[in-house]
Amino acid sequence: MYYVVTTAILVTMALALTRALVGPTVYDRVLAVNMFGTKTVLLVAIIAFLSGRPDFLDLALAYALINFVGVLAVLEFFQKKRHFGRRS
Amino acid sequence: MIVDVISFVLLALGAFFVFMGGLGALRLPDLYTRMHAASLTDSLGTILTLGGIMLQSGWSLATVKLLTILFFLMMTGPTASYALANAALLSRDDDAPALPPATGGRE
Amino acid sequence: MWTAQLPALVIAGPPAAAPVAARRPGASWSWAFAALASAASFAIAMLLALAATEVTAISYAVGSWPPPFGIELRITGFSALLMLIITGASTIALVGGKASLDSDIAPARRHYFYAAWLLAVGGLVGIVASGDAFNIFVFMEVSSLATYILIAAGGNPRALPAVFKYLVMGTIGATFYLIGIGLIYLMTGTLNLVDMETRIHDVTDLKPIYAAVGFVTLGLVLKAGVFPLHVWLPNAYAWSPHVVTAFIAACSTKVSLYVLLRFDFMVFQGSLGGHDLQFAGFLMPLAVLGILVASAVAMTEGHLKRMLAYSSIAQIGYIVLGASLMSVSGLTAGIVHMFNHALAKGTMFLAIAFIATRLTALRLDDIAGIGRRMPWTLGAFLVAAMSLIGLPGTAGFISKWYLVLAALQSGAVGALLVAVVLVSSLMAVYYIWRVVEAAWSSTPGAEAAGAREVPLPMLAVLWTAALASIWFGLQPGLPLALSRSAATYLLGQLQ
Amino acid sequence: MKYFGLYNYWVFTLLLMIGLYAVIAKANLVKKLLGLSIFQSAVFLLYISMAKVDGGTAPIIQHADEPQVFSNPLPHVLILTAIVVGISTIALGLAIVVRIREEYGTIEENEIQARDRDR
Amino acid sequence: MITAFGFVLLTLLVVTAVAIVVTPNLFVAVMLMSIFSLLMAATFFLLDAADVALTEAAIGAGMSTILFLGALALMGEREAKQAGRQRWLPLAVIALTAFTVIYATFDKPRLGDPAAPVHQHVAPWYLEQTPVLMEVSNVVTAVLAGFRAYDTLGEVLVILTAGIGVMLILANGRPDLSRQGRASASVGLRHHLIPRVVGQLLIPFIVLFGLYLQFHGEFGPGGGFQAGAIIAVGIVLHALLEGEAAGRAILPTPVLVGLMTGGALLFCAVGFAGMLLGGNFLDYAVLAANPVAGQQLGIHLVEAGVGITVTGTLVAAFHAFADREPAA
Repeated sequence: MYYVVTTAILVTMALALTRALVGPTVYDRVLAVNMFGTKTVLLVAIIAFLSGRPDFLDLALAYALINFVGVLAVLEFFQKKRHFGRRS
Repeated sequence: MIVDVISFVLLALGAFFVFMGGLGALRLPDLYTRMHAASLTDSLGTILTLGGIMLQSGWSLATVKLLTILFFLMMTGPTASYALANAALLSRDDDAPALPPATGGRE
Repeated sequence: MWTAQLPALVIAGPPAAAPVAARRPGASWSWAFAALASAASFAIAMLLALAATEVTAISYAVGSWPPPFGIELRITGFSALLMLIITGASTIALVGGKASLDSDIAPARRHYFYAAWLLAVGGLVGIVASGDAFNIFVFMEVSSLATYILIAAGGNPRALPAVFKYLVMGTIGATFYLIGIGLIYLMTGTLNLVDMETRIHDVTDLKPIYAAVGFVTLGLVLKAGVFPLHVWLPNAYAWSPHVVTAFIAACSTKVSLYVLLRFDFMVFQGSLGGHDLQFAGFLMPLAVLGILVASAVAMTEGHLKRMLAYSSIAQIGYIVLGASLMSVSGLTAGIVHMFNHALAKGTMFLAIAFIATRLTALRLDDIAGIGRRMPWTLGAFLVAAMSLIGLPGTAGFISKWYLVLAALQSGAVGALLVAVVLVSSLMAVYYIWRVVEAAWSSTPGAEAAGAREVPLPMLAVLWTAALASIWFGLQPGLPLALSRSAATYLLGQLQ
Repeated sequence: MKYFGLYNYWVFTLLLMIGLYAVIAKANLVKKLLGLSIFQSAVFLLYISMAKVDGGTAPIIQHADEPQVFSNPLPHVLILTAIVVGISTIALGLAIVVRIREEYGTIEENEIQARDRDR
Repeated sequence: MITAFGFVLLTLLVVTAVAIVVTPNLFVAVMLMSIFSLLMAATFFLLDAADVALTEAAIGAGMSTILFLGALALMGEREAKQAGRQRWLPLAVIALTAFTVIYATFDKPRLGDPAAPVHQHVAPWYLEQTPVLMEVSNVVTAVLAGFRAYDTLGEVLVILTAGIGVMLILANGRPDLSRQGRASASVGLRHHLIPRVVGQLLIPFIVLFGLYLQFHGEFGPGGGFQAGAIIAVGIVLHALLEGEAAGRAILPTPVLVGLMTGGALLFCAVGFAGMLLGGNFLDYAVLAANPVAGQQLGIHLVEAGVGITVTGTLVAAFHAFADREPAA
């Protein structure tokens, strides 16, 4: 069953990557990156469990946190761009 | 035994929702609908999958960690979605067509 | 007891001083601190060099972990010579170049600048002291990053694209080196250079090792600025702060050559037979081409610093040529040329730094007449230039003499190589003559007309360095002894 | 199976080439840095791949009494170091690019060269 | 089966890398780079490199993306069309390199071969001796901060150098905004209530998690680098939410420089302490009466030095970019 879930996650990662590649807007790509990040968290959680090392769930936690900060950094980036764009 | 069955069902559902969300994020026509699909994987897919693992691991440190992960994902996922939608909507003011036509947006 | 700790002091001193220098903004304080730390390292390097002449190698186990499990410092005559070059060049440049640095580096940046300087010294010393392949990579990056900062620290915007190019190419070079040692590690399981040397004999599948030879050679050749991978070098030298040019021209490319020779002769040579192909077929033609092409470019170059930068590329060619002859006299010539060239080129760039405190532009037209206004500075420049050309009585003559001797021993191509050395020396005479002609031109430029000679203490430092070129031409004992011990040590693996 | 076992090294090669191509062929300086990043990551993959042992697990010893197979810790240590070296280089490179953009008004290599010639 | 998952990840990795090079929009390339790092981290995790995976995620996907975005905010996102740029040189270089690498792969031991030379020499000694000599369960930490601590010192110097460099290079030209007393261009996400509240809620957890990684590094994945990067991400999150000025206020530049240099000094001090107490440089055994306790003390101090320097440098680098305005 774990394998099925892992496969599903991998397929979804591929789909998210496709979305990130085709866009079309930058927001689609950010969405895809965010989705990709959460899928990585799930993947790591499952693999940690599969390989019998649940102590590695720390990694999944770290990924979840970093992913969130990454998305906020992107938003701040948009905001800054808009700000600078308007001034000039 | 029963726990195993429940957890397998949860995992299977989780896999299903993760996949469907991914498919939706690829196939749906515009940003906002795609966002809807993506949040499906982030919420339902995550809860079911992590729930399934939690049942398997029983009461241990791993479960606590999984709960923490779940908590964080539940906090951050919707926030990120909100912020993203908000940014996309605001960007309508200056350059991009934020509410794109049904055929899709523009780069 | 304390002498046993000398290797640790020399590698840890400058890096430990760097954070201290960075902490306190203050114009002269950080300069004095950096100069002091640099001079102290020079003193330690002296002691180490004396100690290194007595034994083949001084081994020091960092953290008391026995090699190959821990990291070993391994100081040979070769590394001691390089250490003297590095710390000596740094000390002379810092002490003599204060006025120039004060005008080049904005006050708000100075404490960072001197910290970066100490890190560069620490990184370079770390490379030559290390006996561990990966450790060399780490310190290579310390010194490279610090050097990029030093180059970009001046106010000249043209330094920025130059340093970016250097950063990209330097990183590619270092990464190639990392791939190379990864492949060796894959086949031998060790990172310690001495251990590698013995274990590489047992490797039966040689393809990864051959590829490793390729990657290590390519990476280091790139970092050393050997023709035709020198493209980062002229602009990086030309647009950096003048004193920085004096420092990096004296030592940074030579350290990469040191690593290259260390790998080629110690690690690879033992097991792979002569691999003449690499030397005779690859490095020697590059060296010869580099000498000729770079000298030719220097002859036509109109900017003083770029001219000398191209001259440096030609000189790197000499060092590689000496090594590619694969004989004791050839290697001795190459290694002693590292020392002699560092001395001569460092002095010349320092003299240019002095000129630049009086002039804003350094094209040959701009320096017209400066020799009449600043005779002592230009005099020292000329003494060092004579050593660069290789006139008898100067240090440069010693290295060229040995190079010619080694070339003559090497059979058929020897005569051709001698011709190359002679032709390129004539080319050097030509481009130096262009400087002389411009500097003593009777129609001085607007700025040059009002220039004054620099103060006496600065001249004293400059002339010390210039006279050292003469001194080591007449008394080549110490550098020659260290070089010869280095050459026999390197070639010892072949016998 | 022998060739499956080399798949990691092939991907390493491909990534190396892709990164190197971007560094050399692209004129945009930020793109060059991204290429450099890929290039360095490829080397990380090489090292980590060679550390793997069949049936092994991460080199964190859980119960000293029962025998376990561990992957090789040394390349992990080296790559931890190399990752930090990588970000240091990238940070410095970005700082330089920002200054280039301020001085030259562009981050395209050929335009910078053209502007340098005009000076 | 896990190996097959690894293949999928590797294939995605190649696809992403190609896309990064091909896309003309730099922002998109940076987004893809963050995906690339996540994929790389997942691959490392599958290959048993838990510590490396953590570092790659925190530094590659986290800080590196943030730094790229910070720089990109100061310049255009569009890559110019390149006309007439020569193609043969890059292709020749690449063909040469590819040939060398492919040539080398033929005799390489396959992935996971336990008989490969790498697993025969030095590494087994580490695995055997770490529990005995140091009583530390994470061998990666033991090698990093113990057996090869000198490498790690070099490492700290690299990151210190980068920090000094970024501050030096960005120090002149345009004065930074905060010093001018003008309203900062970066107001952060103060007007976005939900991200702000949730983000503020998370910051303590992120820092706490970082500290956990710092002090748990001997027993599980973690250590100074990872902890430093995660704590830096937490501090950066504060600056993102509250704006540059507020972010600067909690850790002003002198404090950041103090952290950067302080960590490196701590590391060097541990090294010299070993010498003063009669051992070699970075010899921890002499730090305490019991060699094992000495080793553990040394590892703790050194890891703390690493963590402090990494935090200081990454935050300082972030501010150096975030504090500027784009050139006209």
